Amino acid sequence: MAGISKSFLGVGVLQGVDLDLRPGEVHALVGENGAGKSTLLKVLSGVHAPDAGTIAIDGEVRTFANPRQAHEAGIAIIHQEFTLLPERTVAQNVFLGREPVRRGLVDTAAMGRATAALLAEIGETGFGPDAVVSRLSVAQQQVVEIVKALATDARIVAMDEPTAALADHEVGLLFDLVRRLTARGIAVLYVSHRMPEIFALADRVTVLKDGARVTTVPTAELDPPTLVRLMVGRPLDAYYPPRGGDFGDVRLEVRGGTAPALRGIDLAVRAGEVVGVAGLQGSGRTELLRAIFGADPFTAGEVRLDGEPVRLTSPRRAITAGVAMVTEDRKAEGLALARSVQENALLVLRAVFPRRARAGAVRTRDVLAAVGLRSAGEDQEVRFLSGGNQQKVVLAKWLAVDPRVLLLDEPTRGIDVGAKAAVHELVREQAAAGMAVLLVCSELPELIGMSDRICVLHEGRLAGELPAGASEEDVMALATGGPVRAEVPR
Amino acid sequence: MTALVGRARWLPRIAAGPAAGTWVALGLVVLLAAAIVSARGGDYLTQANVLNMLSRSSALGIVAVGQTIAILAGSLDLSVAYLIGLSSLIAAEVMAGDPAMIVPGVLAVLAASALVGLVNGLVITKLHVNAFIATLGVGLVIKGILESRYQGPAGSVPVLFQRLGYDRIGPIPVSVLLMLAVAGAAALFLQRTRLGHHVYAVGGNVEVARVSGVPTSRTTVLAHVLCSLCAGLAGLYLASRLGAGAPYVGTDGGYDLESIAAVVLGGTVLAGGRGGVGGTVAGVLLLAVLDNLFDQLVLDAFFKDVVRGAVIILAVAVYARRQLRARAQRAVRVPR
Amino acid sequence: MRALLSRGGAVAPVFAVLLVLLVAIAVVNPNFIEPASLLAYLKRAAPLAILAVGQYFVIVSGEFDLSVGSLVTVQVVVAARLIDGDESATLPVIALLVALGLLIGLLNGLITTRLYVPSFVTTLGMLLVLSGAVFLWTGGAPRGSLSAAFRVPGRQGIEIPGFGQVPWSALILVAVAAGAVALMRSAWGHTLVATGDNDRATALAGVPVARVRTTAFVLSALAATLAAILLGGFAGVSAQVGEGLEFSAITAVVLGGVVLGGGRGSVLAALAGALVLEALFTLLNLLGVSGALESTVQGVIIIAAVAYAARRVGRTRRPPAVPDPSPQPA
Amino acid sequence: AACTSDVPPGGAAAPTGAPATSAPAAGSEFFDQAEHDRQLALRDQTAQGPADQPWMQMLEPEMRDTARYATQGPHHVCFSNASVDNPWRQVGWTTMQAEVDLHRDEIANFTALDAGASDDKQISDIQQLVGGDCDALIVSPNTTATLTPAVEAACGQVPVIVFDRGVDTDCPVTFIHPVGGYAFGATAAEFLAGEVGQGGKVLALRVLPGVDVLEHRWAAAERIFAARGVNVVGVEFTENDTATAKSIVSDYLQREGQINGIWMDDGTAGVAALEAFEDAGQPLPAISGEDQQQFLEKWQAEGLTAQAPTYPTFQWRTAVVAALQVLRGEQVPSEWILPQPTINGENLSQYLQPGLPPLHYALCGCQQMPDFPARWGA
Ligand SMILES: Nc1ncnc2c1ncn2[C@@H]1O[C@H](COP(=O)(O)OP(=O)(O)OP(=O)(O)O)[C@@H](O)[C@H]1O
Ligand SMILES: Nc1ncnc2c1ncn2[C@@H]1O[C@H](COP(=O)(O)OP(=O)(O)OP(=O)(O)O)[C@@H](O)[C@H]1O
Ligand SMILES: O[C@@H]1[C@H](O)[C@H](O)CO[C@H]1O
Ligand SMILES: [Mg+2]
Ligand SMILES: [Mg+2]
Repeated sequence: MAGISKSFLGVGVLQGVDLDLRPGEVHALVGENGAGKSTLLKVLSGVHAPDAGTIAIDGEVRTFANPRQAHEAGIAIIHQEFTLLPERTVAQNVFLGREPVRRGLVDTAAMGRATAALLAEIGETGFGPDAVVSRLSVAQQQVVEIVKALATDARIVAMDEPTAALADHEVGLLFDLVRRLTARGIAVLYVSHRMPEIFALADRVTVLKDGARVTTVPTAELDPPTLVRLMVGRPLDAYYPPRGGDFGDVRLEVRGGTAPALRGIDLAVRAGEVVGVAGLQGSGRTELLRAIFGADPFTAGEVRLDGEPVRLTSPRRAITAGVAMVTEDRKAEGLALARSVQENALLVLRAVFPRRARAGAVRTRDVLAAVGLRSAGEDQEVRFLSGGNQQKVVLAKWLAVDPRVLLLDEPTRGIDVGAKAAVHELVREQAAAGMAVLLVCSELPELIGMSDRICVLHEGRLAGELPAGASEEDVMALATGGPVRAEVPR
Repeated sequence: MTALVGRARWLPRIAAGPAAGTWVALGLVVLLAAAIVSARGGDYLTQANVLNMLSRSSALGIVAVGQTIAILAGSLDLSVAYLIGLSSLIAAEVMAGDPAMIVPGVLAVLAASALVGLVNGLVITKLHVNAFIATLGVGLVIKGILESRYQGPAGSVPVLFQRLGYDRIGPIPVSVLLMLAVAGAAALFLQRTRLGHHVYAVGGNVEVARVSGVPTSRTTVLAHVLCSLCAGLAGLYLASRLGAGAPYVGTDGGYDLESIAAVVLGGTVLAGGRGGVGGTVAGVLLLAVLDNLFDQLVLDAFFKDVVRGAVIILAVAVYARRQLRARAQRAVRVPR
Repeated sequence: MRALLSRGGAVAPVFAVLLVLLVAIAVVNPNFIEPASLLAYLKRAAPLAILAVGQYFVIVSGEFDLSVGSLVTVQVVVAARLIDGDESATLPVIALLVALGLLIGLLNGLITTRLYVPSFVTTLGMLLVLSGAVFLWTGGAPRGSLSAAFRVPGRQGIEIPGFGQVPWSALILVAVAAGAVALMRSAWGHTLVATGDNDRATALAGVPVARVRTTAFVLSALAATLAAILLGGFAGVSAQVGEGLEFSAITAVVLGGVVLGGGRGSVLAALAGALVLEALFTLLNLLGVSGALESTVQGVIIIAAVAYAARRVGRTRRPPAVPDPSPQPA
Repeated sequence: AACTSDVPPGGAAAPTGAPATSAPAAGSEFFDQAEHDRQLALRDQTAQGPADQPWMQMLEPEMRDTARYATQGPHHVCFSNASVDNPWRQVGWTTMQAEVDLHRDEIANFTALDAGASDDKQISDIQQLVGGDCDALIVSPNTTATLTPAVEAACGQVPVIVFDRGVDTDCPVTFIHPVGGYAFGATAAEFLAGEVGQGGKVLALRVLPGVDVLEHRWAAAERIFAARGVNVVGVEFTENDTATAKSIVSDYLQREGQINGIWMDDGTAGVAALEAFEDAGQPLPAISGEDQQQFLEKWQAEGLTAQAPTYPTFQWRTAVVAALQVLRGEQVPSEWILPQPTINGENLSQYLQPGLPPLHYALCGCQQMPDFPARWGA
């Protein structure tokens, strides 16, 4: 790709980006939220037509009028946003747009066989080609997404934050797969905000900043601090903000919390405390947060706020009682995409505390500034923001209400390193001001770094608790139902 | 043996599909109707009555199959009723009583209806007009043409062509076979052709379909062309039935909203991407059985509307409930 | 005013279309720009405009209301039968109509939000039920007659010295417009639009989306009740008063640039859409476009106007023809 | 499998050559000079039969023998109705049911199917009824041309009685109808031409195009207005919507300044049209309406210059009477032409009976029936 430029409604997003992919290499593409990574991938895959610049494959200049032509040229992409049809089967999704035809009819048998083979190759045994996608978990859907990209005989595979929704062991499988692809001479363009992944996988790294290429360097010549500096433009503290010390009384308490996927959860969070919730994919972390928040209320058990028993049977009640929740799926559950940044940020206030909306507007602005929102202004529709920036709007929306209890489900999913640090600061600040925070985060180092204590879930039960500074091994041991090595009395 | 196993694997899926509910409902209503009618001393499941019900469903059935395709593609077609009237007139005027003109007449109708479908599809995809408004607008355009050109029935179809509307093969009316053939072809198209798969994809999520390499605009246009062709066929059938073309035959039959109602009764989701022709046929039959029951009971015409409205709402509420339950079960699935 | 009409700097295209049509009418018939003519035009447009405002609430929340036309008929027919020429019955019957409107709106809303029936189906069913029920009750044709008092708002006006007669309809329309704008600027209005955009996210933000949507249906039914009072007042009892009004109202709203599927568009633009439709009818009439071809011209213009409005809105997302409030237990 | 055909003998709609309605020669399609002249002449004929029972009267009858249809009672009488989608049909339908109730000794069963204005459904309805055990079939066709084949098919199996809109075949035992649309339209037009004079402005309000009985009304009126030099300022369709009618009239008043006469092919929107004059502060015009209650009341209250030709709903009684006569083997006219009285200033009070619903039709011939007026909605 040479000299790629792209602008939306007169706003430049990509400015003359050059990028070359070599057969068999993993090429990482990094940059802050809104730097233009996804846009570049979309240009490569024919979703957007570039305003200027050319794409050449094996020296031959190609133009793609639509995604189909890019497919045919051997380019496959795993998009940042899901591209699956929930009501269709895995096989139908995997072959969407490229259904094999025999004697004029779709060869469903061949489709099933090929899908099964691909699933086997990636090591997925949880579901088969005939499973309906809507019945799969988010992680399983991500696997389908990957298989869908692989089903083409692609020579270039672009992956836009493919691990954002994957659990560790699945990340491992994905890595194996990437390596197998490159061994076959396929070039992989890999977008991620996770530093360890980049250093584990990539041969070279291209850094984008404000739509322009900063540099392309072999990974071997880089170390994490340098890469961060290239992306953010300044060095970043590699450490998590200091933990709180003096916690107040118990703010949030769950006793015997039971829900369809949860069994007798007992849990307490004090004012000022950040409690991490660890567990494998599907262990019930999201379920727990949603239950406390009243989105899918507990069917049995008790929730207390500041010692008072409360019945949080709907999000509205929970919010009124001072509970806020950042949901894990920002598109489906976090944002009104056609509404402006401001509308979204003020939504909770307007819905539940209309009198505080005016004051809240000021606070929202502070939060958005702190996390470094990049937008064309408060009036910009949220759907035009980059994924990471959308996540920031969701955070602002909830912090604007000044909750007593803050439930965070994957709050830093998809946001860049700089913004992550800002979010960590914010969370700490809120805690210090007396908020009780319950944090779910699939990135263990982050979870451990941020938590004052870690509760580990296993198959819907509380497997144990770990103190601050527990090791990843300790957490994993509990999470996988292994022997308890260090249980801390509560 | 393997065939058996293979078939057995399909059974639960069919039973769980949205169409199953409609067929079950249909069965129940037929039993209920038979019980009511025989309690009043009548005879319900006579061959004549069953055939009457079936042949009454033909026109609506054909239109509704086309409507199913449009709705599955995430669209809908409010212009079918006017197109049916237009088609009946084109058929009757081109044929003008001459058996030699049957083929040209049929071709003219198919060409005209394909054109209408093309216009619907292009207005939606190229002018970005919502399907509701686009097809309402195209319907108005046809309405104006009908009203300015015709003041009543016109043209005439030859006796040979009327056999489409009146003949029976064995006991089964040709029109019923025509409807079943159209439904079968549509089902094959939707389930076993690439274009059919693309119809589901576009209806499920246009953006996803697009980035997956589906030619979305072409698919939407095609869905509309097929829908209009079905309306054209219904117009042909009605012309053969009436012996002439009639401008109001489509609107008087209420084929626009009624076909949508049948599709929805058949469990196809209005927003697109989920459902199928099998349910629609059951939906059409359900409406016909109800109609027939009302007639047998000599119910007030206004009371029929009340019951129809209530049945439609109720049926869809039941589907929604089933879907909800399915989702709840999904969430309850405790990890092993 | 500009701020009222515009969003993001650009005046919604529907106002430009309206202006062009009004100018065209004035060119064909210079009398049109006299206050009396303009007021007469407003008077005629008022019922549809009010229906469009009601329909706007429903559409922007992501739903449809196909039952308003038959509800208008029901209200007029019920009023005639109950009043039966008795002046003293006027107010009690109007109160009853309001209650009936409330009930129908509530039913539409509850069936849609609690039983998860897509509103297209709910209100299509309601349309059948209403039109069947009212004639079942009256035995097929309207009975009774409206009182003179009942007909005042739709038929008469208030004398303003030095200006002439201002129709009540026009005043009521202005009041409805002001009320709707105020409502849309309130917190409720913001949550209504957010609900149409993403009901799951909105529910998780603490918005009782089922209640918000139900309220929208109730407002639509109340608008239909008001429209019925004006239409019945204007022309008396008829079994046809409401015929096709649901499609006109939806068309008006879409002409105003409001997106079917919810989440976008302003209430004033929806109202302007109704004024455009009425101006279009007036112009076609003035030009003497023959009764028959009128539909054709109407169809073409509606498509053109909506296409023009769609040009401005984002092209990437084609909303489904029918929004799907897919079962989402919040 | 054996292939059977239910195609009516000779085929549908166009048994031989093109039916009268098939070739749309613009404008004149619905005009039949001979029929027109016949109807205009019939207006002056005196009907045979009891003067106090106009539904039993007949004009220029050619009696036909029905002995071969005579059967032992009590009978099963069937009725295929086009629809009850307007007040005229509603009043007629009520009257018909009341007539049936008068003959409960002879009619054991009365089965009626409503086609909801759909030709296709009515064809099936007729097939279904004929397939049952009806002794006689009454048909009120939805559309003349398109119902012809079904009626023809039925004729072969049961005696068929057709009324109101008619069919393009002679096979029914009798076809019952008032004098007709030409007479209706002509009477109204002659009255208006006389009132407004040469050059007077008349606005014609029609319901909708394409219904032959309505087309005939306008076809006759158009000729008279042309011959008498009346200035027809507009011909508009109201679809019987009073609001549309009122708006149209208001527009014309604004455009024309004044209008001297209103001609209507159906009086339903008459009062709304008059209100447009009132609201515009204009004197009420000469108007031709119909025998609808609200119009007659307005006429009496305002002392209108008006006339109401009628298309009597009492023909719905006649259909039942005829069916029974046929089943008894009594003679009936092959074409039963009913009188078609005109209401004018002199006889208005004789037809207007207070207390009935606004959309009631005065010429229901039902005043002496049991449960009158309650059964008709009073
Ligand atoms: N369709 C669009 N219309 C307008 N602006 C857009 C559109 N798509 C992207 N943008 C803008 O382009 C910029 C780059 O977005 P892009 O999604 O490429 O960022 P990114 O680098 O992938 O960020 P992230 O790490 O958050 O995913 C952002 O400022 C975004 O607001
Ligand atoms: N949206 C959903 N659709 C279907 N099932 C779900 C959904 N969300 C949760 N579940 C089910 O509920 C159980 C608990 O899942 P939950 O999402 O709470 O786990 P988690 O630990 O948060 O995992 P994840 O990292 O995937 O969010 C699982 O069995 C899962 O299958
Ligand atoms: O059938 C009837 C009559 O023909 C009458 O002219 C009134 O309206 C129609 O419905
Ligand atoms: Mg991105
Ligand atoms: Mg989770």
